[in-house]
Amino acid sequence: MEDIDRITTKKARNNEALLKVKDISLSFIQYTSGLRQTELKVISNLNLEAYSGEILAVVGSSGSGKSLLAHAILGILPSNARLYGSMEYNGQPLTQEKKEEIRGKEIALIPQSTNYLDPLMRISNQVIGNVNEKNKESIKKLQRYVFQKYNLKPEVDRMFPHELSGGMIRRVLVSTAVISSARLVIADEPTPGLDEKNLKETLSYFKDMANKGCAVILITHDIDAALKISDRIAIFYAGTILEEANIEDFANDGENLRHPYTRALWNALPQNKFKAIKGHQPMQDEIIEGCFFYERCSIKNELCSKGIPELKTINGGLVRCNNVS
Amino acid sequence: MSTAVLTINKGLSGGLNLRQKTILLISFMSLLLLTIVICSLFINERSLSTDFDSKNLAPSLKHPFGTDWMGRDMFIRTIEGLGLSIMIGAFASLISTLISVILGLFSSVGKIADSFVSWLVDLFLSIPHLLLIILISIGFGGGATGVIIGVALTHWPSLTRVVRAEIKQLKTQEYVHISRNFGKSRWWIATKHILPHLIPKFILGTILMFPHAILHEASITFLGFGLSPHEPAIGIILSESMKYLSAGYWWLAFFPGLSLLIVILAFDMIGENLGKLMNPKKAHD
Amino acid sequence: MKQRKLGYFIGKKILKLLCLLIVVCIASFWIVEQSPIDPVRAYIGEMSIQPEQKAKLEEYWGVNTPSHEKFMNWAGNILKGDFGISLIYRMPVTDVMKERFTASIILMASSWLMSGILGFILGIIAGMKNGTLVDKVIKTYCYILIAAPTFWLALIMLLVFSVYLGWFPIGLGIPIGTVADDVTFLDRIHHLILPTITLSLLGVASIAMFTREKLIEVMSSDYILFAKARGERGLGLIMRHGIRNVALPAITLQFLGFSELFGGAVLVEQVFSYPGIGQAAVAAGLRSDVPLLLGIVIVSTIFVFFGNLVADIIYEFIDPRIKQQEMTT
Amino acid sequence: MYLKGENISFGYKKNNFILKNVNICLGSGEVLGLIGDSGSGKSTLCKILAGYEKNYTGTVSIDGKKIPDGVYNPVQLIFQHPEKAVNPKWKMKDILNESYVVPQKILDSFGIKKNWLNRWPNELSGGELQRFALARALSPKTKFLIADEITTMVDAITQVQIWDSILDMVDELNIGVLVVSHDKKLINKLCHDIVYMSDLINI
Repeated sequence: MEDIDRITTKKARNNEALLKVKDISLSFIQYTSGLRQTELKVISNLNLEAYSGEILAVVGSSGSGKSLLAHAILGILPSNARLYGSMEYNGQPLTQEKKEEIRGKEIALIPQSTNYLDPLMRISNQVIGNVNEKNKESIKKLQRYVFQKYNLKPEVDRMFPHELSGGMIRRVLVSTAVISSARLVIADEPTPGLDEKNLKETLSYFKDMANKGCAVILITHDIDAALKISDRIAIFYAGTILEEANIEDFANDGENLRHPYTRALWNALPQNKFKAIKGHQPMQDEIIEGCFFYERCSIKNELCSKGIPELKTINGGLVRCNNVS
Repeated sequence: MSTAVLTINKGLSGGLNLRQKTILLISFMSLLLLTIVICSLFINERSLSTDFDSKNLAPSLKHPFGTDWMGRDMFIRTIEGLGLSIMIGAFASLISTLISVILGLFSSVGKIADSFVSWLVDLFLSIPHLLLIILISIGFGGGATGVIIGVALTHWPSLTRVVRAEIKQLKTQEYVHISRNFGKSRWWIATKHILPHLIPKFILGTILMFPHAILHEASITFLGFGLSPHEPAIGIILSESMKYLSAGYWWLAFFPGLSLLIVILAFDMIGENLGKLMNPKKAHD
Repeated sequence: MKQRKLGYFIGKKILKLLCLLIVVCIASFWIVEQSPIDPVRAYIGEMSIQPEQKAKLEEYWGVNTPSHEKFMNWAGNILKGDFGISLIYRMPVTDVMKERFTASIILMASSWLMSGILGFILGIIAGMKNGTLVDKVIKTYCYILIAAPTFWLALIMLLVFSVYLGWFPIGLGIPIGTVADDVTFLDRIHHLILPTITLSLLGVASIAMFTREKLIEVMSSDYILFAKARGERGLGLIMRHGIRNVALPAITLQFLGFSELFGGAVLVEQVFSYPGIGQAAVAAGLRSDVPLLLGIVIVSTIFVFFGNLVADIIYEFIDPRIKQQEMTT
Repeated sequence: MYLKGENISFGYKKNNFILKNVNICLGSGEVLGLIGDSGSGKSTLCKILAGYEKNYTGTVSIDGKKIPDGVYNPVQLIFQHPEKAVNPKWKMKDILNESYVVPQKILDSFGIKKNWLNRWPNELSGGELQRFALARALSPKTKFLIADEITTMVDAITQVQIWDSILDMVDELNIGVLVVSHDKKLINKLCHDIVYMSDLINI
């Protein structure tokens, strides 16, 4: 596996997690045709921990509800969403009120596309955000400085979002997080549509943030990109996280991976065996009693069809499986 | 693995859910309109007879809407007027829908046809609507026919515009291109791929056209065009009432107008709620 | 660069207007020509008249000339700025229209402005408080107003404020019995208030509903989500991102409403006996004053076109997003 | 059989070409990889080869013959976003059988389950819809398949499943496949030959 400066980033983790997501579930009340009301479960029993100075990648297929995890942490879910479970930030319970108080200051989101910029507002005004007149000058200077660093020319300040190229948009979005000086950065699919050069560059921004002591959550469907820069990878499957593995566990054939799904995913990559297992991810409206991977699992037993497996810590990583030790 | 959709049933404690409320509202409103039309058909000459002993009476139990200067019961006159308005509205909406179906489909034939339709829509929208109806009804010799034709011939442009835009958008869809690549004919694509998207638009468009047509018919009649003073149209009742305003006979204007408002509101409600049933994404508030 | 583009754009639009006017002239002339209206009958009215006078009049109105010749004469005169003589007012159509249109413009402009501002504010409030009691009240008000027949609302206003309360005169743009020159400015205002309010009330509904829906749509957009994620909230969020994105479409809609505005003015003027262009149009229609009716059709077409033109300019030149679409197509 | 694109040029504006004098050739039974970054014009080239885009210069031909309009096109294109390639008002079974009655063998090969057939498109995931899009395009009349980033939006396991099925079917039907992607590793695994978009463009 090609490796970039992994050694420099590996730090001893003696501190507490900055963000703890404990057993959250998320569902939507929605109307289908003819106004039948249904509840759709998108996330269930999901656990997650993010540490300062580390990049945690959440990897899962597109459209599986990963973005909603980010929105749940920030407290910006739509009104028809129901969120269960609890979160902790810096040792304190992270309630909706707390989220509203600290988002933009302590927690920053890096969204995925141009749609997340106000189409009628000039770039610098958006990046600076809603600040009072007193601080405006200094933040303006900071913004210019960050833009300079990301190679965004002064004329970009006065442009509208649609006048920027995809790569420039990406840099603008990243710079919003840098300016906010947040301690927790959540990047939602920051890589699709980027060519190799831009991809490397974008990934290096996240590396920088982590090196400065931020906790970075990188939500992506690109396991390749995740492997390049993250410290840990959480595998998102059917609305939950089946395993949180350290990057080293992916070495060789992935023998050290804990969950059979993670191993199957690893084996399916084109650079590895390019071998698939049978079956499909369960659909969102399917009700599953046991382990979400039960149908496709090769090491299942009777217990697995009854109730969701307990979360276990094995070999420095987390896993939801009855049959590993 | 069991496949199921969780249907939330709030049960008795939560009252009716939105779907039930919507359907109930639509049924109630439709029933109301239907009753008015049927009643208006059964009102005969006798019940509208003049009775000079009881002229200009304020509303009472016997005459809920009062009586006019000829002693006619305003409630019965109003019902009959409303029935007439709804029927004219129905006729005008159907004609206008028909025109927009034809023009919409015609616009999909080719570029020249499309620019012709778009030009025609622009032309009809360039003259103030009320003035256009006046002009057309004069062209057809005025009278009831003139007004009905005027109203029927002028309500298609907005629906045509919607349909044309929808067809245009549908034609750029990947699944339509794919169908073409499968060697399917234009006709096949039009009926199987495009039409299913258009039908709800037409149904909704027709219902939402009703209130406009009715209001325009009433307005034109009020201004003195069209229906003769003997017809019990709402517009005529109201324009007559103007003469008696300073005399303080407020009920002559108030109740008939309010009834017309309720009818219009009923159509708007039906249209809106039907829209919700067809497009549930908008049903969240 | 931008100015040249704007000039080019307006030039193109004026050309379009000319084409439109030609078609409108031909079409409306043809429609009127179709109808069994007798201009001589209309001119004479109830008067008795000598046969030779009648023949003279018939010649003047061209009863026996073929249609196309009549049209060429009429159109030729219009090009010279002569719209003919109004049958009912017995003076040049241009003079009638000038006087009437001025009166109407004052009425329409003031109510257009009032309804625009009030509607926008109500729409923003309803959208902000989406789902609350305030929203429901505003929504109900709008639904009822959209369904209310214009002339009925005018009648009710007249009943309440003029007949019962006696605050405003019952009819006429100027007090009865005074010569136009004697009318004071205050008198005019006095007669303008009630029609203006009535017309504004009606205009409020559509703009308020539109603003409300648009604001709700904007507030559920991704960029609002991101602004929230960055700590913006409450009124500040709506001021910074909401109103910015709602204002342009709302203004555009208000300009696109000139046709409705004109229709409303016709009805309101009729009820309040306000001597504007709408009332003249009704009189011309009822009494078959063809030259005046055709003149008003042409003028109102230009009026509606102007509204659309402003809307187009906003859309093409002020909204910065449009340039992007040009680039990608 | 050979699908040939010769001297293909395309641009939205004059003198601003997205493609200029591109030549490409794909033979029956061949699996050819085309690598290019987003915005490099590869999607446009795909659309031209499959007859979706008509405003280009140059020729597209099969064994020297132009591809006729209005009949089944032997060149079928599969898109990146399958949810746009299905009519949302149709049930899955109607979508599946639009061009021909898909035999059970193909359904099995793509792992299309029976109970999916009675669903609406919005009730299936992208990976599942993509299987339908592929199954319905593999009629006996199809000679060439153009796959434009078709597995970019699915997870790695589904990606392998889909490609395994395609390669099986292609072998059996002797179809030529153009695999278009930005993912070099994937193309290396799948293709006999590889061309780079940057080498084709010639601007």
